[in-house]
Amino acid sequence: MYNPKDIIDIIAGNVRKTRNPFGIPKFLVNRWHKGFDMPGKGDAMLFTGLMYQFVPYIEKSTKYLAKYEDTFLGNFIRFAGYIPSYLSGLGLSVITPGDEKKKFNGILQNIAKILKASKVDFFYRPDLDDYSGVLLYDLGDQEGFVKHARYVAGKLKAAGIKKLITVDPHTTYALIVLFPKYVGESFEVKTYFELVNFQSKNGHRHVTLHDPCFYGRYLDLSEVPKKVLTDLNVECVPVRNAGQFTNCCGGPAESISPKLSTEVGDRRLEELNLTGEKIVAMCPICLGNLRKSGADVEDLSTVIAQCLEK
Amino acid sequence: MTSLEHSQREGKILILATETCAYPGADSVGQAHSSYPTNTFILRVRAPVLFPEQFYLDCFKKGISGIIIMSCGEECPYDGAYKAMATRLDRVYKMMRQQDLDIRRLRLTAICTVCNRAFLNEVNLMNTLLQEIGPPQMAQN
Amino acid sequence: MNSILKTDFDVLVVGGGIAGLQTALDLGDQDYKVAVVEKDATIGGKMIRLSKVFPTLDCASCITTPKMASAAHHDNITLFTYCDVNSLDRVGQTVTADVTQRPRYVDPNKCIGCRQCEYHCPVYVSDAEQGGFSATKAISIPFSNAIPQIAVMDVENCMLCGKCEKVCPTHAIDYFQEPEQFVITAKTAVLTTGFELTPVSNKHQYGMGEIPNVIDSMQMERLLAPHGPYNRVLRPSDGMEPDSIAYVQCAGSRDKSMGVSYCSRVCCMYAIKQTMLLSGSLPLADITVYYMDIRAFGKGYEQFYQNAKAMGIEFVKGKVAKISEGENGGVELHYESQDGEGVVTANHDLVVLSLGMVPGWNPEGICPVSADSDLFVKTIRPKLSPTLTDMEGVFVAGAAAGPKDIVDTITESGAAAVEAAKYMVALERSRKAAA
Amino acid sequence: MALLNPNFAEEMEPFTEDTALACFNCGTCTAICPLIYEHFPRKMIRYIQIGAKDRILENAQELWRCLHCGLCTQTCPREANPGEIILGLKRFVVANWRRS
Amino acid sequence: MVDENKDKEKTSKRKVGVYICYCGGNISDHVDVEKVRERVEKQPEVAVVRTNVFMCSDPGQEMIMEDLKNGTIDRVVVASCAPSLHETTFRGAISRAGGNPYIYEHANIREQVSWVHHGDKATDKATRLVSMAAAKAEQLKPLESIRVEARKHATVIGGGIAGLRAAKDLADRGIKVVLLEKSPFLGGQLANLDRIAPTGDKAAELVSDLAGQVLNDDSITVHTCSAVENFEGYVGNFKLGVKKQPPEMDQEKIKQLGAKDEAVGEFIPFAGIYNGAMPSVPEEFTVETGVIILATGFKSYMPYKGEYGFGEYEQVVTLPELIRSMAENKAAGNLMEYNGRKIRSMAMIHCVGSRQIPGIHPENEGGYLNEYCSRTCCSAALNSSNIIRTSYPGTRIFEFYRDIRTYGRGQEELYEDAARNQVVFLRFDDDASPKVARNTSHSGDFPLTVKVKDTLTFGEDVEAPVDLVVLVTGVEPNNVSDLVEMMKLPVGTDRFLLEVHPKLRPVELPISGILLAGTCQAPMDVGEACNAAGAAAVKAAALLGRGYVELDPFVALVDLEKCKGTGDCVEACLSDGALNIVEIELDGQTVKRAQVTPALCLGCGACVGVCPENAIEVAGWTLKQYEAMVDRIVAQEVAA
Amino acid sequence: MSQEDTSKKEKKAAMKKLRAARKKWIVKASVRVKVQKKALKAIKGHLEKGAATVPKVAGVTKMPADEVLWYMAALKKYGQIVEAEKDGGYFRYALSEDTTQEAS
Repeated sequence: MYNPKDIIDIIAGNVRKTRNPFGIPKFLVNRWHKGFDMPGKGDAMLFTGLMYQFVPYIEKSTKYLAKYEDTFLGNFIRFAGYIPSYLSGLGLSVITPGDEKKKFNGILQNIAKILKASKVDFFYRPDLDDYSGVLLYDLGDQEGFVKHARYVAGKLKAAGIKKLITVDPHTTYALIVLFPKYVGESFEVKTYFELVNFQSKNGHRHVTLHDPCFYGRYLDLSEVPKKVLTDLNVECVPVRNAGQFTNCCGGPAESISPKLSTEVGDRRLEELNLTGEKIVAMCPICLGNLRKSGADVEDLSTVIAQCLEK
Repeated sequence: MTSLEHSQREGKILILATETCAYPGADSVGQAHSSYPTNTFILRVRAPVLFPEQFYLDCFKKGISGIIIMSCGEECPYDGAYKAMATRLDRVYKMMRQQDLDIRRLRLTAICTVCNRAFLNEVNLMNTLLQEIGPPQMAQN
Repeated sequence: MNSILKTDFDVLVVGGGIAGLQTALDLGDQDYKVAVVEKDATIGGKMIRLSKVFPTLDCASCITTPKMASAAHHDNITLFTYCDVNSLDRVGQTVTADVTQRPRYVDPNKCIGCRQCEYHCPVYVSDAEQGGFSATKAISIPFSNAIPQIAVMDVENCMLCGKCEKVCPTHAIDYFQEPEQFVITAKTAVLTTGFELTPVSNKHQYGMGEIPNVIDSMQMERLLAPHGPYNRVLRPSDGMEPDSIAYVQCAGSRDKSMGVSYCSRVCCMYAIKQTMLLSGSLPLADITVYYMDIRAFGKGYEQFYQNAKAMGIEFVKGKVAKISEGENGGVELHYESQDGEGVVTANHDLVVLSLGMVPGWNPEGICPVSADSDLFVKTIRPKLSPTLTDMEGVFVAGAAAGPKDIVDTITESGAAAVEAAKYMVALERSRKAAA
Repeated sequence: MALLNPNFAEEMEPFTEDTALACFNCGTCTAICPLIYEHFPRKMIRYIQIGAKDRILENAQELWRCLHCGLCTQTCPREANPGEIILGLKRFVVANWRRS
Repeated sequence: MVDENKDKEKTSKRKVGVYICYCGGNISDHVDVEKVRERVEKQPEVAVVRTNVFMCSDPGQEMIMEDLKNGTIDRVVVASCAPSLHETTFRGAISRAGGNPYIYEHANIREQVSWVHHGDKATDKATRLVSMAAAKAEQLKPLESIRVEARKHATVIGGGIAGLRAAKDLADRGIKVVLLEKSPFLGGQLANLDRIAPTGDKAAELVSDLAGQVLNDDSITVHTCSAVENFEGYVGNFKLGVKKQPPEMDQEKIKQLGAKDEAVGEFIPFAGIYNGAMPSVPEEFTVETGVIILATGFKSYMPYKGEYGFGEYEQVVTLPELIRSMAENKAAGNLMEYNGRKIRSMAMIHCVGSRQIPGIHPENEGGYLNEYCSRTCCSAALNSSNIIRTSYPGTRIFEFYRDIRTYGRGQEELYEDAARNQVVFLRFDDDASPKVARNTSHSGDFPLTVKVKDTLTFGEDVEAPVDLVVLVTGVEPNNVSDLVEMMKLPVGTDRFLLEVHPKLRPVELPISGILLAGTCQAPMDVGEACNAAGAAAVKAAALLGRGYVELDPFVALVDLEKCKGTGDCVEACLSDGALNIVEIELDGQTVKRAQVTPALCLGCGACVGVCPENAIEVAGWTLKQYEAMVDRIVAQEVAA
Repeated sequence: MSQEDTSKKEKKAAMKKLRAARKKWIVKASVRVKVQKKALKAIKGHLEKGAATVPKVAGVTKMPADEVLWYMAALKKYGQIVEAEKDGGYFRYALSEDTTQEAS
């Protein structure tokens, strides 16, 4: 386990300096919309919160962290000069493989396709699509979180944005619960799958749906994706601990203790594997962490988009 | 019946148990499922003061090997009955001696409604005694 | 609804469990005419279904049967079993209840309780009276000491094969029986509607009743009863005699995540009682009770608890958080051992959920009496007159007014009976004064 | 020997809703926690109750094991919200670090 | 020998029916019931032997009734569980069949056979017991129960809340009541409380309400400063000698409490409702009554010197003392004050004087341990804590407990409120009670510390520096040894009065006509005490309602032909007035004979053992019957 | 036609109506009885070869052990089998003497 203080200091510092926990400039991370026909105006704004975009970087960095956790080298992490080279900044962006980035970009592109197919009047403005700051909240850096969230919300308000469409549970939670509570700013927030508005018989498959904690427990949204999939002729096989009672993928611990995070992930995977069907996640953290435990996981958007194409 | 023969060798024990104390006490032993020998025969009595001296001697004559009077002791609901009982027993003992009966065959004791251990102890004591001294040999009269 | 029959009584008692019977007896003994309306096919309530009672370890059947019998034979008491109360209201000085007699498909006046129908019926049905561990037939007498001893047909499981009709020596079978409506009027009513167990499905983490060998406390009562489904304690998954048995306390009480925040008052004691009975029938078995607080508050209860400890029953402080299926029919309990060990997974052959009590009756839409926030009938003077409800001349006793053990139920029933009697004396007085 | 310091609850007030005292120490949160780690999180909650601030700071690292998955909060029989308490403790500790 | 044959002939017409119960396996698992049946069928006096899975069930009873009705039998033996459970059941069945209920004998083959013996020997013994019962049954005679006129009048002893409730219930039910209270006040221990848990009712209001109703009721006569000195009689016709005398307490002190003439009928805090009229000289009177309800209440446990520092440190007090202090000093503020000292933090130690364990807790001078739970103290302590925490936010509270027993409706909420009010709970094991000591290590700021091995903190030792230690004391029954002696009341090992059956007959005593209400029987809260009082009242109403009471017919009977009027029996008789020598006319001659007053006869048989003529016996329990049973014990042929 | 015949006929018609009304339940119960008969036959068939424990019977009949136990409890209740000696942690069950004539 790493000393959380060091990690928090790094992440908080990154957010403060770059508005991004990993210190990578936004233009380098948020590239999925390039060359993708995206309206710039509309009723609701697609707000990715950059979570999907970060996953390849998180995976890479935690790989390094995992290597040194609980070794004597781990103690050296606090020597700031040593870390940033791969934990943050441009260094990290350089060593992260390109095809991974492409995969996650694909997810976002699918979401945009799904919204379009559902005839949702939405738009995207990369300049307003910021990281929500939720990691700072989770880590206990309340001050840092509030400061950052104020900045993000301020920008959106200034641009006159009222409705947001989210793509991941963490950002959704931050916008629905944390922003009003700690920043005093409220938006009308919907996840993309709540807006799916088409049916198809193309599914023809069974999947194991892994509910993320935030959707299952905190936001009580688990029934929505299930219904969407059912409408697409995709059957969700029952998982013992699902919905309100879902089990964590272990992801949130990865920056502090990759080992712990894998342990928890392995246990969840074991439970999910009991069904024998392909696992589908709807959170970039879950996606990454279950994969780390060796699962072949698909994103919900991929499954939905597949039904579109056929 | 072999079991019958066996129990005869053991000698039969008559237990006079008071309705309010010792008899429920014996029931309580039952509720606890604690085993004791089968040569015990419990008669429910309101108060043992009812029995005249001759009753005891007749019992021994008929073939009862030992008698335990399980009374309420000081908690007897009939004030004075216990004392009257005790004086009567003195006379019985005298008569027993006259007939060459081991007076240990007759015991007076107090057993309460939850005296499980005391109950078992009394039964075991009498059995040990009877195994030692055998059935009563009454002077025929 | 056309009510064909009207009957008039002094008192209407709703519920024929031990509270209702005691209330009825206490009023009947004062020469009041009492009607007892019971929803089951037999009176006796939960108590007759128990194995033994704490802390005396009296056989429940042995001490309940006489009460049932004396109520059934009492000159002043009329029993209406297998009946639903559709409405209960007061108009002026009269309490009126609209009642439905559910069809037994057996003529109660002809049936002699010989059980020939049951023996010959070809349909085996899971026997709820035996915790579902054994079978009864689609027509049967509820259980051996049921009162009245009249057969009841489970029409949803009947194939109408006609066997019962053929063998019935008194021609009591009537396939065409219909529900019958009637009206009971009385001067006052006592609600003794009792309790049900907290639904086990309320707790996801305990497997919602789907883990084999996790049973509820009432099922254990049946396993322990001498006339239970196996006549001994076996685990239901495969009939093995369990070597290790665990009790999960507060599995349905003091747990807001289940929607029950109150203490159900009896579970500690019945669990201790069951462990004592178990250690009698399975002397070699390890028995563990997982608890938060042992609530042995009644007369003789603490001594009973200390006896259990002295007998070697293990008491572990800690609420079981999660139950999962173990290997070979075993059950895994997950809890925090508070003595420094941390999170522990314990394996047992058989696990008993000490379920709590929820109300057995919801007055809503039937009777204008109020329920409290705990959903039990509300009492308006809990200190000086604990059996008073917010409806004039309607009283409550026993578990209908909150979880209660048998002795507290008995005393409360007496108190309700005296309140009802007082009410009728006053009513009489005011009638005389008016006349 | 730990000395009871009931005033600590107030020190915690700025950082979290005051629910730690509502906990009746049943251990459900600990046993349900996917971390399966010793007495976590009840240990931390208990330390708040008795005001063992030093213990909290000594063991502060453990707080960041919490996945914030919410299972403990959802299962808590007393609705003491253990998840939020841990988050509050994180905030308290971070503030404490920053101050020192 | 000749006599024996004659006897047999005479009795052979008797038809004994024997009914043996399987008890659903309880008996039949160890006793071969069918074998017993076969053997007993051979007994000469036995007409029929039947078996059933549950003899007590309706079909079982029906079987007996059927045989009686069609004349197959005229005596009944049921072999089943202990007679305490079902004797009355079967007597009832016989009555319903039109028979006399006393032609019945019970054979106890469960508690005294199948549960304690096994194998063939169990079957043999069961056979013998059944045979003995049949032999006795053969000699049974129909008996008529004794009907005694009952005075429609009840006496309640104790003017606490249970006594008041019982008195009012009886009066409302149309029964005249005398209420006797030792002290000058009504309200009992409830008067020593303030707001009571969990409803928050004011004790003063509850007492005033009920006592007001009682004092205003013409059917109730209240005698304060009065105690029973003499007791005689029997159900329906008790006679109580009552002594009214100046209170033990100094009259001046009582006046200081506010008990002045103008305050009659008013509530005086920590005393009760003053009923006025304290006698200056003792006066005696007699109460003739039909039923007696004991509501003698409880007293608070008084810690011994040194128990948690009690009596050693002035800062160690009991919960009743705290409650009183809080009630008398209601000044709001940040900190509560006790005896003028500001309390920054205080400890409550639960289970003081309750749940004592042999070997861990010392016995009191009387050699007693209070092994029971006092039931009410957890809620009382939490209630006080909540009041303190909400009224004096600066006063911190630590509760040291073993188990929190907030069992009742609204009580768990008290516990939760206490937690949310930031009361800190520490839990100790039975054998590791907290230690109260003078605080030395913390610069003397707090006078005391309480140390405990806290199981909630993983068994760590923790220490609470405090200004005040409150001992949550339990309850003990009031000393009623005089009444116990006088009325021969049964007392349990816990020293509370002992009811007939702790489950089904909680307010009744074995002595007919004497009932229990409230905390003289066991610890209970106000609502429970009122329920018990109501239950006692209803039993009294049922007893007195008809104007007569039926008693068991097991009383002495004199054979006037044999009796010589020696008077030995009168001398031996234990009940004054039950036996007398009277002159009667017999065959035209005036002779002295013994005469029995049935309502006073105890049925003990003391007279039987001394009669030189065998002229007296106890109905239903005759010497002859016992002799017949002994004969069966020794008979050769029985178990074959 | 005699009166008896008329009433018989009426009854028959009424039963027919009743059967139609309760068809759903009757069909379900009939299916159930079929399954039960098969299961009971299999269990009793195995017990004819000698007393056996629940897992043993379950293994041979390829039925779930809890179901076998349920049937055993039912058979025991109605006097067709009796408990025999213990085998490890399990009790054996044997056909009772009068089962052969009762079994149909």
